[in-house]
Amino acid sequence: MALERWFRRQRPTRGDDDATPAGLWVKCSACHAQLYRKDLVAHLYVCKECGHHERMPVAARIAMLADEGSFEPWSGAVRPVDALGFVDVEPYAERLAAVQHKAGRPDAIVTGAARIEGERVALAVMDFQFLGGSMGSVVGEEIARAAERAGEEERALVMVAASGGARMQEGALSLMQMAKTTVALEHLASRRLPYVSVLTDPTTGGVTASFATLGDVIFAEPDALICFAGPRVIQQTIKQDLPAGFQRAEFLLRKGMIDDVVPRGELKRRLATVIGLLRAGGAAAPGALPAGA
Amino acid sequence: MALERWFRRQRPTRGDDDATPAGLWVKCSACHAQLYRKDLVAHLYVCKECGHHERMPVAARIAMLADEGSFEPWSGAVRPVDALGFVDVEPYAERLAAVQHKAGRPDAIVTGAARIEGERVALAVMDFQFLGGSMGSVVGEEIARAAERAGEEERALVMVAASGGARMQEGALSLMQMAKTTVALEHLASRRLPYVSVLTDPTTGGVTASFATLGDVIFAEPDALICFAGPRVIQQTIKQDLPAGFQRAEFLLRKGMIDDVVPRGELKRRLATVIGLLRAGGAAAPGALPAGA
Amino acid sequence: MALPFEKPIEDLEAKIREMQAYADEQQVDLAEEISLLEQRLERLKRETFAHLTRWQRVLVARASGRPTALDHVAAFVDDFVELHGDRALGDDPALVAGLGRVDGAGVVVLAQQKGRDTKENIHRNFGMAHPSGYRKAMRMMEMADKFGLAVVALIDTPGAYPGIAAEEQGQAWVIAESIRRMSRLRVPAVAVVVGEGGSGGALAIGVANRVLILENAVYSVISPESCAAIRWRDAAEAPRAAEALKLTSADLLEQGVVDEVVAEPLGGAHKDPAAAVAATAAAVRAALASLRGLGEQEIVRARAERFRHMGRVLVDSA
Amino acid sequence: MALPFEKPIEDLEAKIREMQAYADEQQVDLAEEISLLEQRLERLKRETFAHLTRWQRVLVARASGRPTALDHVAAFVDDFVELHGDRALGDDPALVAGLGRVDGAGVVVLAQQKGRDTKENIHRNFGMAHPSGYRKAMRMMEMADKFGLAVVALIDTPGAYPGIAAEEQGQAWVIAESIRRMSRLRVPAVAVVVGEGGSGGALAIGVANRVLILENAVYSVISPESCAAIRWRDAAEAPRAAEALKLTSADLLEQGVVDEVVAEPLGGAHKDPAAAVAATAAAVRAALASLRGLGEQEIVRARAERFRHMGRVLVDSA
Ligand SMILES: [Zn+2]
Ligand SMILES: [Zn+2]
Repeated sequence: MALERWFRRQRPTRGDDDATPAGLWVKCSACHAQLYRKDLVAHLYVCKECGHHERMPVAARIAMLADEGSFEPWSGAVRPVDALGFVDVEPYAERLAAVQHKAGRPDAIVTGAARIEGERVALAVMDFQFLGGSMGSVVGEEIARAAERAGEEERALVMVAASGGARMQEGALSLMQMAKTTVALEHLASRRLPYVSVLTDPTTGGVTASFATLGDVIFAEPDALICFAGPRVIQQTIKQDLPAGFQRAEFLLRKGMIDDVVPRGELKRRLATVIGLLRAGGAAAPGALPAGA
Repeated sequence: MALERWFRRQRPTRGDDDATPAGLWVKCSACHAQLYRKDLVAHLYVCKECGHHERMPVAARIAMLADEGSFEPWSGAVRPVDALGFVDVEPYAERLAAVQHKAGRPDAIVTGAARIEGERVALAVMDFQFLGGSMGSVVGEEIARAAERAGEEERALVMVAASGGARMQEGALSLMQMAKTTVALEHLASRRLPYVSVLTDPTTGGVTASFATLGDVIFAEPDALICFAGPRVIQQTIKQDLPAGFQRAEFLLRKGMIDDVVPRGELKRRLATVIGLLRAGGAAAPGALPAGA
Repeated sequence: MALPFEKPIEDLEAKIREMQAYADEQQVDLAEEISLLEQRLERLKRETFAHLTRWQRVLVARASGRPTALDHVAAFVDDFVELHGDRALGDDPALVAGLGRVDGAGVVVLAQQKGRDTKENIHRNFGMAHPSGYRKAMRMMEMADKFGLAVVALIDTPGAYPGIAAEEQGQAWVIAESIRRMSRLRVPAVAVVVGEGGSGGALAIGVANRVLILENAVYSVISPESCAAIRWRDAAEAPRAAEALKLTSADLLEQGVVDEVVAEPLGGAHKDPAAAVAATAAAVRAALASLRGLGEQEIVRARAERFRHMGRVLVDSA
Repeated sequence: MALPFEKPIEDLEAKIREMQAYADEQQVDLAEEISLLEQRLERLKRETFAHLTRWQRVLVARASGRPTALDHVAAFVDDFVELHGDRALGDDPALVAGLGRVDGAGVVVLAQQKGRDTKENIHRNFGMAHPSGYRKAMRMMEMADKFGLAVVALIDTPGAYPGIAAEEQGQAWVIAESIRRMSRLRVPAVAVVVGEGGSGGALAIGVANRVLILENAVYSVISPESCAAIRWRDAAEAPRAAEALKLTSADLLEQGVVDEVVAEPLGGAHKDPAAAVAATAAAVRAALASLRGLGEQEIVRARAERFRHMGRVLVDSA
């Protein structure tokens, strides 16, 4: 199957081994400590010295969340089109081809079936290294398909978001993915299936302003940048310095926007717990939810 | 009928003529201008000099809002009980009797059927001069009955609120009126009938924190004090001066809490317009609203 | 630390301890004397607590060492996960919300939390919620409704906070909305007044199918102090105001405001927190069990009926 | 005041006015010459506007004198009553909400309002809404749903405001929620892009059953200036970015993002606001009429379908 092919191609082309700079040692991007690369990978890309959460490759994320051997890819059959013939300093089509080749997948998301501590879920993980995790038609379509299939298969949906926002090379069609993903999530809501969103560094723009913040429960990773408008845009608009910690996960927790900041090491456990709890209801005779409820 | 008797008794005992200090001239409580009393009454108790909205007797309020001859009282048959045997410096029972005699009604509210520029409504007007418009079991019961009857008769509900809050002489039972009135309002919501609340000076405490702020549309009169905790309580708690205009209608408009500040002279027109608009829907096949919608 | 009327009890307890220590130290057998004293202590406690004035109950309801809402939660909720934030204004530590499991079934927990010490009390704003607390509660009610989770609300607050920001952010509005939101829940809701049930700030999460109250908890439209300040123009008249307000568990049961009183260990919950939270746990479990199996419409209807009939009035026949 | 490409048109218009004035003054008959010039003017306008570049359309969409959202509202809504406030954070003048009547039927109106002059522009924050604007919109959607009122949304915004308070109050959250809330409306919704449709801030009130756009309006995922700054690292490349983004009414119709283009008077809406608002009014009325009589479920389903199929992808066969 084509989608499996796409997924399998990913490992040889770019797995954990290509995601961090080559060499035995890497530098923590926060405290600049020299870290033994294998240690960093083993520690889920969290710096042992300062606890900083480095960005994490998709395969490692899936491995960290899915019970061993439980992940079955769904995504991969949907491929992007240069619908606008978009050209800036380089044609979008060419840029896409290069990134696809490097990433070993057609676009910036991987979805599939998985178990998380036994809980049956659909898992969607965005790839920030693929054109900044930007959302074009394919990202929107894969999320919509995952939500629909999760609904059919009575699975909860877990979304690991990481994105620079909408993919401007697809113009207004990329904007429309905000609505497309949102309406597709109704397949979960109407069946009372939990949707848990995990915001990782960075989650911005049209992704934050659509499916990523519509989780029944929203967790964020420590220090993750989460925003609608990026800090640089705001600074240019208001010509002022931004407050310390602005738009970071801990800041948003104080502002009431997320349910909790969850360190990576605790994430799997926490996801399993809340999904288990949200599925342990049945307090009242369920009945289909009416439209609008 | 007993309820009509109660209502009719009101005029001779205390109508417009007793509501303002005796004599031909009165002083505006805001600008202290000397006003010819008949003028003030003719101008809906609004000071011609400064526009200040004086508190207004119930009968005058009904006369001002209801189309001529359209008001038919509903309230009056429900009378208060001193369920707790409440005694402070004077027994509640005795205080009640005195106030009832003076007011010519059993408690701090009048309800009835009316037309407002032709719109069929249930009209409820609170009487601040009756124990500070406090809400005990009777106020709660009359509002609940009015909401239920409005539902049955397919009328919109217009509430003119004025209250010092819950009636502490009825203890926790007065507190429960907040929930009682709220559940009774569902008779309107489930039939898609509009509920418009008008907050007048003052509307505070448990009344503000229940039916008064649950209007589909909320209007307030200029400069009306509208709050949960009174300014004195807050000042004692925080030991600071309060900002100018704090808890006044215009302040709450800026804070997004009310739909508009409406001068008394425009109120009738505005009520008729919004009720007419809210009843001109039928855009989609209606169908009963589900519980919780 | 001891409440005024607890002095004789504490004295007697001290005497028993002293005698026990003397017996141990001197290796003499005072078992009979001690046993007699312990019987006397039991009698004294029983009599004292049987005849507490309403004001004394208020003091017990506020006593330091009394189990807080979260202490009760810990006793009957498994897998508790706190969820934060109202998605609008902030996250209010005075009203804790989360998911958990009771007897295997998922529930939404709402808990008005006072502090166990000064530091926590300041953090929790003495259990007085801001609008964001009630907004968080409403968000959780939505979640409960969506996923068919019963709601358990633990009430312990002097009242909603009376402050500038609270008023600016619509304290009255959120309380009204919370009452309405809770009244619309299609899932069973159980509320327990575990300490102070202070006015609208308590009722905002109290519109439940079953409302329980601990034996020495109180639930009132106004604090005795404020009532006294208004009606007697002297806050020191709080004891008289407490009498007039009829705010004890027995009063409220008689008024039909609560459905059930949860007995506290003799001497009050603060004297034996473990026994107190165990009693609450059993009562909540039983209340939830009694609501199991009802349909959504029946749950909404029964709750509405419960509150629709609150109050006492005389009705003239037409 | 004139846009750069309007110069030849304005020159010709001036020449005609001059000739007319001369004719009047000198009492000579220049009717034939003037008529010829007017024909030439008509041709010039037609050719100019037929061949506007995408960037030039952007300039027309933003032109001063172009009818604002409220100018359109005044043209097709009777008995308009503005309602204020979001019941949480404040009242946002950049997003006007209210009730009104179209062809006798009650509607909810949502209008992103830019200023007609500098003073109003500052008051309206140049049409850039804060979270309270979107919360107000959602409150009005609730009202529309409850009372069976169709929703008419007029879109004209550079985007949701990018500021500190806006981010603190969850700009992304309210846009997402507004998209969801609108997608759940059980009543018909019509959206019209009347000027600038700027990104998520526009889409938040754009999840309609019918999406219309004025001929010279634009609708884009990002402003040409920002796109240029990112992709060319030079905001001055905005004209090239506009070309690449394919953001004109014709482009969007082709992409399936909008359902219908409302023709503007020749020379652009700013040259004949009365004709422009009349055309919009007719189009909105027709769109509302086309949705009348549909059931609630059908309305929700059709709107969801509309957006579910947005985008272009290739799908490998399995
Ligand atoms: Zn480090
Ligand atoms: Zn005056």
